[in-house]
Amino acid sequence: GGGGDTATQTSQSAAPASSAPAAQGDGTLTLGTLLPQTGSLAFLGPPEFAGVDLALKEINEAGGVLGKPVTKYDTDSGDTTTNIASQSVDKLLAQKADAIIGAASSSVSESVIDKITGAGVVHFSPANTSDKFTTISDKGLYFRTSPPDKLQGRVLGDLVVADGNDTVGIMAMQDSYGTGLADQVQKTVTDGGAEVVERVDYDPKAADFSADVAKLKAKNPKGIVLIGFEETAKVVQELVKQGLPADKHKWYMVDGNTSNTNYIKMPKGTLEGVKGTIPGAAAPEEFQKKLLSVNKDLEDFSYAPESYDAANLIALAAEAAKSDAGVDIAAKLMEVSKGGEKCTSFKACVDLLKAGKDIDYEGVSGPVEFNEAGDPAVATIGIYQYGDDNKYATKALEYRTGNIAG
Amino acid sequence: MNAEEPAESKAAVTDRSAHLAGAEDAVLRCDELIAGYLPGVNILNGSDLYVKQAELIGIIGPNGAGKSTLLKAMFGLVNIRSGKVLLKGEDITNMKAHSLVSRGVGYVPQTNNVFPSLTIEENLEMGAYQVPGKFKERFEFVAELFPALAERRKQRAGSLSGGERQMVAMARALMTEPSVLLLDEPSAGLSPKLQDLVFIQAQQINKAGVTVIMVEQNARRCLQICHRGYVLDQGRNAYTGTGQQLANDPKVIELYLGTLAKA
Amino acid sequence: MPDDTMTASRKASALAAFKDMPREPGVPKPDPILVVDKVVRRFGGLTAVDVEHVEIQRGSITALIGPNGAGKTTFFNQLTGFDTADSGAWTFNGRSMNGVPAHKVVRNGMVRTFQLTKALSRLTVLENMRLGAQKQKGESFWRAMIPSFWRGQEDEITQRAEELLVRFKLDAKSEDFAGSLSGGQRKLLEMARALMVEPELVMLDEPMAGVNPALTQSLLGHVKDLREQGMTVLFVEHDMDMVRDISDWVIVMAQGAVIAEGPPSTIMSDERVIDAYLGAHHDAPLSDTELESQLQEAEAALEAEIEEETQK
Amino acid sequence: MRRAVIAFTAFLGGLIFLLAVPAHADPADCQGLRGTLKLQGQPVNGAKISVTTEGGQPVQEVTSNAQGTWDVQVKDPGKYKVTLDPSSLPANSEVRGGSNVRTPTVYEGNCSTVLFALQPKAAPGAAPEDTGQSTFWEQAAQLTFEGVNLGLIIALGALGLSLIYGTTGLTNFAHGELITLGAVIAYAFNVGFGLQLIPAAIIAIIVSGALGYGQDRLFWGQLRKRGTGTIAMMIISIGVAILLRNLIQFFFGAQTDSYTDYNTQAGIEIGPISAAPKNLWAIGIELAVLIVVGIALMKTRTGKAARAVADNPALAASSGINVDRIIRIIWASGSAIAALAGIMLGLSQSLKFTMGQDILLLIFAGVTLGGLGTAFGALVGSLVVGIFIQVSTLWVPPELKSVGALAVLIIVLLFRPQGILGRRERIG
Amino acid sequence: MDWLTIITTTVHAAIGWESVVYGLAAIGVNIHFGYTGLLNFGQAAFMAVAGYGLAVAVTVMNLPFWMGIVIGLAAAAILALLLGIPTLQLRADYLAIVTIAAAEIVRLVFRSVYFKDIFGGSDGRRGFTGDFYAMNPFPPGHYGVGPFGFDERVIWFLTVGWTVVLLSCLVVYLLMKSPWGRVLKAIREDEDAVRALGKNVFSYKMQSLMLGGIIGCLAGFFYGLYNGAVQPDIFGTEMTFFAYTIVILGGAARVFGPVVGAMVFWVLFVFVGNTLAELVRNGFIPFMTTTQVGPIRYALVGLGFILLLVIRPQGIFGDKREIAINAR
Ligand SMILES: Nc1ncnc2c1ncn2[C@@H]1O[C@H](COP(=O)(O)OP(=O)(O)OP(=O)(O)O)[C@@H](O)[C@H]1O
Ligand SMILES: Nc1ncnc2c1ncn2[C@@H]1O[C@H](COP(=O)(O)OP(=O)(O)OP(=O)(O)O)[C@@H](O)[C@H]1O
Ligand SMILES: [Mg+2]
Ligand SMILES: [Mg+2]
Repeated sequence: GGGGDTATQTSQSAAPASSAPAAQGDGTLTLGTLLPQTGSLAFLGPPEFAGVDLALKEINEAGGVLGKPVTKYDTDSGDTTTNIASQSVDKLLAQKADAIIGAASSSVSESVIDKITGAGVVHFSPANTSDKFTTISDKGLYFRTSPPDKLQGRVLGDLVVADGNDTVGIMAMQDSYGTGLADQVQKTVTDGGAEVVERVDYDPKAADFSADVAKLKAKNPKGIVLIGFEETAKVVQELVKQGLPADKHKWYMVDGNTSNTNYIKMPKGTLEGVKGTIPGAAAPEEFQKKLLSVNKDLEDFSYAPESYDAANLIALAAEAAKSDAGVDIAAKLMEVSKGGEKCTSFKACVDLLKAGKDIDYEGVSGPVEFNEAGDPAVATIGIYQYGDDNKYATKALEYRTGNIAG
Repeated sequence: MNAEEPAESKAAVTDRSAHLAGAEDAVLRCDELIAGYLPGVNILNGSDLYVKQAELIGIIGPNGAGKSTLLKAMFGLVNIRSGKVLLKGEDITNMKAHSLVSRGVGYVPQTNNVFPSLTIEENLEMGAYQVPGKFKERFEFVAELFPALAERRKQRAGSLSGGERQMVAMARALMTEPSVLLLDEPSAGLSPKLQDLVFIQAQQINKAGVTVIMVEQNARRCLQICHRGYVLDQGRNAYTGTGQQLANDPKVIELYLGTLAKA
Repeated sequence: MPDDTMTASRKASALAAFKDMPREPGVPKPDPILVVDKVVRRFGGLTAVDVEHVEIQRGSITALIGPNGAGKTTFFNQLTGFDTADSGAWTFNGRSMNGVPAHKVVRNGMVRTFQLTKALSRLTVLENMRLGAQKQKGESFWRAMIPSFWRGQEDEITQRAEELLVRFKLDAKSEDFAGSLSGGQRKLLEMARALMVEPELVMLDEPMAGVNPALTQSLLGHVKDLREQGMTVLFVEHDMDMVRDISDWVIVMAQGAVIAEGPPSTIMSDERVIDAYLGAHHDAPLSDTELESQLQEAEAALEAEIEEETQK
Repeated sequence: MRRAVIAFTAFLGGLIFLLAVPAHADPADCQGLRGTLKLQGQPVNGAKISVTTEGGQPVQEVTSNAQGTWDVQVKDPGKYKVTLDPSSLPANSEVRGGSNVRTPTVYEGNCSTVLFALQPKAAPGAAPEDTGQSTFWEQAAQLTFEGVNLGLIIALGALGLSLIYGTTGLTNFAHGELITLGAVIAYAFNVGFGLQLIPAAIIAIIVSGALGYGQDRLFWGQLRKRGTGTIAMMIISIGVAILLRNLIQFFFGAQTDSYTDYNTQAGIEIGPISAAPKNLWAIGIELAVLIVVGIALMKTRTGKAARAVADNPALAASSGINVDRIIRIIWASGSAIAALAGIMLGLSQSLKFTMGQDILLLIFAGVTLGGLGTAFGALVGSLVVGIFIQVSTLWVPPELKSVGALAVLIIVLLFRPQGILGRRERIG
Repeated sequence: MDWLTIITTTVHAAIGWESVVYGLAAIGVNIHFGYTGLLNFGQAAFMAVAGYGLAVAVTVMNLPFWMGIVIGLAAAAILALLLGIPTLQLRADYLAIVTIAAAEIVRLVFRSVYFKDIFGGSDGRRGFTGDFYAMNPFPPGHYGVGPFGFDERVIWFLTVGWTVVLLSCLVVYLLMKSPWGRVLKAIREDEDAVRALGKNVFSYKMQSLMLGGIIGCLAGFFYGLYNGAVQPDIFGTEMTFFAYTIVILGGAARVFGPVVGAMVFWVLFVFVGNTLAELVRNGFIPFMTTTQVGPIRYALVGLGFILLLVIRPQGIFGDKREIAINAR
């Protein structure tokens, strides 16, 4: 966010400092999490919390930030139907958080961004994908590691075209994530020469999806792009029921619903051959094992890498700035994310920093290179394929890296 | 008369000793009932009442005296705060209404005395809820009494006229053949012809051995047929005596009966 | 007691008006306030109301009697806009009232009470009464916010309400919630509230059912007063003593239709009315001696039976 | 610099997963356009393709190879124009959709795929190729079936709600959670204890009934005894809903899940409709339950007593009805029916802790539309709601499908304020 | 345990924006339901059209802030008319469902992709509060005592907010003790009786719906102004439910009931949530994980409401007698 003025911090640090809690730069890096424990996105909470927890564990094992262990307060972001996020931010600000990791929902983030950035605190979302945040006024304090819609949409769209689907149906969850991604896929697919014969934006809270799928069925597309979260399981049920199974039509999924847990109860082979795209260059496997050591009940891993990277980046920026004040962290975030010696873990990076080197943190979720707006500028998208056990192979078919802006 | 003559020949302002003496072998007796609806407000302020086997008792009094409350209290529909209700020696204070029904007590409320969304027939069926086997026989009986009801058996009670509802209410109570019957203004809203029927019916039921307690604003008629009467005022028994004594007591006439019916 | 000479004069004029009138259903009145023509209301197969023609004389007390289910209440409902008649027409003060919504009917001066009372439970008795007053300045949204606009009128209304409550023996209850009233008290409130409207024609649906006889008697005096003040009263009642006492004219309904009209004395000896409505005991007022004998008869019969039973 | 980063990361990826990329060239080497031409599965060789910039500057002309593929590398990212020469295609073939021009965008360091779908030329006058698309009436039939399917589930929920509302006057906002609870209990037996779904469902229904009984015995009944008003109870039910929903989330988790049995059944075609066998079974069971309960309410003594209690509890007690007992029976059966609704919903859709909450509004709509407190009204109203939701998607976007149903609710009540099967009360 | 944070956040919630917004929404509901007996479960829709009216006017139509307020008010008034004409003749419980339905329609339309260009889809609209905060007379700084206090932005918001809340209470107070209010209360009890006394019941109900709707609409403005954004999903049924809970907690048909109810509501909410979070964080509840705090907090809050209402069914200011009269 913040347009072009991220780099010039002097003007910003003056304004919010007056109203911000006095305790900026108290020597301890305090992280707040604002992630869903309740509400319709609550299933995204556990992996996100685990990502942050894992990062923190590693950071503190490596000696913490500025010589002190990092403190963390967890709060609930709820969903947009409740005002709980605002409450949570109040609490975090009262507890002198220097940076807040969250929220999962773009809409929730939007509703608290003024409050957070107004207090001179870094607002760092691991999961916001709405393009609004690129231009939002944020005093240069908003950042995100989340999967860039644009690139993923492009990669997915190209994949659909490359597979020779000349008629394509898109089912997208009706929110900024779903429609944003769907728009990009639709554009790429159309440009590539295929026809989007039906695009259904569905309400994820609907009692059932049969009518939505019936709309697709009516057009009988060759390729079906499913964009959404875990409610995709219901859509899959309907697709199979209404005679659009994956062995007759090609299905494509996105990071929100490419899951290894969501579909395993389905009959063998239901998802065989289905392709899904997930941002990030690394195989999820290793990282997932580490996550399970933090939370053994974890079933879903969405946005865990992004959350992990967010926490690491904040810690590194604080270390680089030699300050735990939000504005100082923000000023250094771009710097540690790119241009310099590459490193992939907090420990390695912090050692380089201590050695006086310029670093470039390479995350689990991707290379994470922030642009002026605090958005990742470059990303890698992996393309995965399901086997007949309804799980996707941890080896990607292919990785594509590209500029998000295009 | 079957009932014992009270000691005095004039209607007497109540006196506990008379009550205690009379209540010895009563079927149903209430002792110093205190009851009310709202916290801290007592409507009954220690009323006594007894009724003997096969007696017909009338309760009259001004509006708001607590007559209906007394019946409801006996029937377990208003919480009794102190005092006792005994049925054939058994303590039934605050006992649930449905248990009283199974002990042979019947009750016709003053207001809201039908099930509006049930048909007339279903209303009567509910009257015979605890003795479903007898429904047919009893239905024929009440159908004879109130032919208007039998004709309309499929009509929902909610659409009935005021008087028709009253008939349903009365008929409902007659479905069970109770041994003690509490009637709260059974004649209100009925045509004169049917009022007669109600009073005659009450007497006949009573003659058949049923103990009847009847609250009436048609006070003169009530006192004419009852063995004994109570005049209730402000939650207390103001006067008791035989029906005739009360009907002729000038004080009672002035305060409660009025002279209109005689004019 | 109200002014006797006045009473005499109004009552006399009412009686004079009725004196030579033919005793037949639908007879025209010299000065009708309400004229009803061919009102029909059916519920499914049942014709609840089928009134050919009826007129109500201004300034009189008219009783409407008839067996249960005759259609009296339904008839009231049609006239006051609470139900829509299948067909028919009626005029009040010469103005047609078909399809006029209930509240406008009242504003025209015709008010009714409900047989099954409608107390406004969580308003006090006094507030119930105040509500009845018409043309209150404080009932308009904007003026309501400035108390000085309506304070004076409110005081007047309150005074009038309190006077009525005393008459209806509800003064002790005036600050209690109407929902806590007994059945009879609700009837009284219902009627008193209707009188707060100060209508030209008041239609009372069984106002005295369940009201203590002594109080009924005193209230009848009040009703007669109303007539003296020029109000027209139309009431439904099953209490023949009351009908006989105060009504100038009686209309009899049965099965939805008006079957007879006439002064009370004549009506009560009408064969058909006795047959359909009054029953044997009411062919004439019971005298004291008759009462005695009836009572004794009943008692004798009773004793005999009881003896029989005890002997068994 | 950015380019270098991309190259590097891609290189890393490529290093590790060298073997995983069979089809395409290393993406790092690719910046341009490519495609594969196929006609009925066979590659088309020798088709001419010319690429120009957006402005019309020619870039390159290529011909497809034996695999049907072609590939054009460009220097600058940006929009390009790709034209396929139709005359170079095999005879009797054409580009689908007619246009032989594409305008794709090339992004830095990436190749974009361009598709020309080919098809045999249709003989003039011949019937158009069957694309497997369905007609309006086929869609309408399918949607009506889905409407019945959904409507009956709503009806089960509505019946339970209506029973409890009818007898106690309680507008139970926690009814959605009773539905979820039933589904989740069945899940616990099915997934947790490994029971087959049918016995698990039966146990869940019984357990739910018992819980409903207990709920009234220990909670609602006590409130009634204290004379708590229906409005206060309604608000309390909102509290109960919040409590239950979050407890369910605590134990069940926030994810979407499904039963192990009958999961993702393939549909069978019945005329224009495709339906999973489980749907047909569900419809049968639901109809049976609805009709049996409806008739029981109309005809049995307990059913009539329940309606009597609904009308006037004090009078019901005076008639010898044990009001508390009737209410508990109703709570037990209402909860059991809610559980059945939940299981059916979980079976046809999936389980989630918000499933009941999400369908509650439709249930309310169904109950209201039919006429409050009537069992058959709940059935009729719910069917109308269900069918309307689904069929309305023929005209309105699916995201707004509930809008149609809710609008119908409002419109129907405009003309029948007492609901479809409701009855008006008399005045006076 | 960080008691200081728990206490400051709790106090802030009690006097903060939550109480302003929910208090206003509840005042509206109190007029509808508490005084008139209209079970309007569509209060969220009034807030939504107001918030969106302002937001769309400013961001899409580029109108000045005050025009946005006017448009928001007009939208609420029109909604009241549209909602009222078909529904006000319905029985109370039917009205409840129909108004929920109407509110859901409004929300779904605001949310839809179809109208995204106007209403912004599920993300809603933001960026319309500039003029409001530009009017802020408070110089930048911290206002408050010790740990309790707000920055200039919030204190400006709260000054305006509480002024409006108190003005609304004053209006309600004046109206409800007037004969006008008496008619409303009478309608709540039995509309036929009121009709029989010559009052135009429909007109009064409509006035009540309008008044309550407009006060609810103020709540919508304040929600948007504080958060700087309006989103469709915040205006869901939950919002209305909470407003009702607040009314009942405070005591229906009491002037200050909704305000105090809102404060109690948020105190309970924040206190329970933050205490629980702190307990878990400090390891006092070892079996619970961070992610489980959220649901348990809600569960406890639900339990809290239940207990409050079980213990005091008439609410904080309510009259026990009224409840007794009302009982079935
Ligand atoms: N539900 C109630 N709540 C509160 N008070 C009540 C209630 N019902 C009756 N009361 C009060 O109790 C008193 C006695 O009422 P009750 O109904 O017993 O009178 P009653 O003697 O039957 O009069 P009536 O002849 O008019 O029927 C009245 O003053 C009334 O105000
Ligand atoms: N809504 C309705 N549906 C069906 N029948 C009705 C309806 N309303 C009234 N009736 C029938 O119409 C007839 C007339 O009823 P109405 O209430 O007018 O009688 P009434 O003369 O007032 O009797 P009462 O003296 O008992 O009050 C009755 O038989 C009643 O059952
Ligand atoms: Mg009584
Ligand atoms: Mg009548």
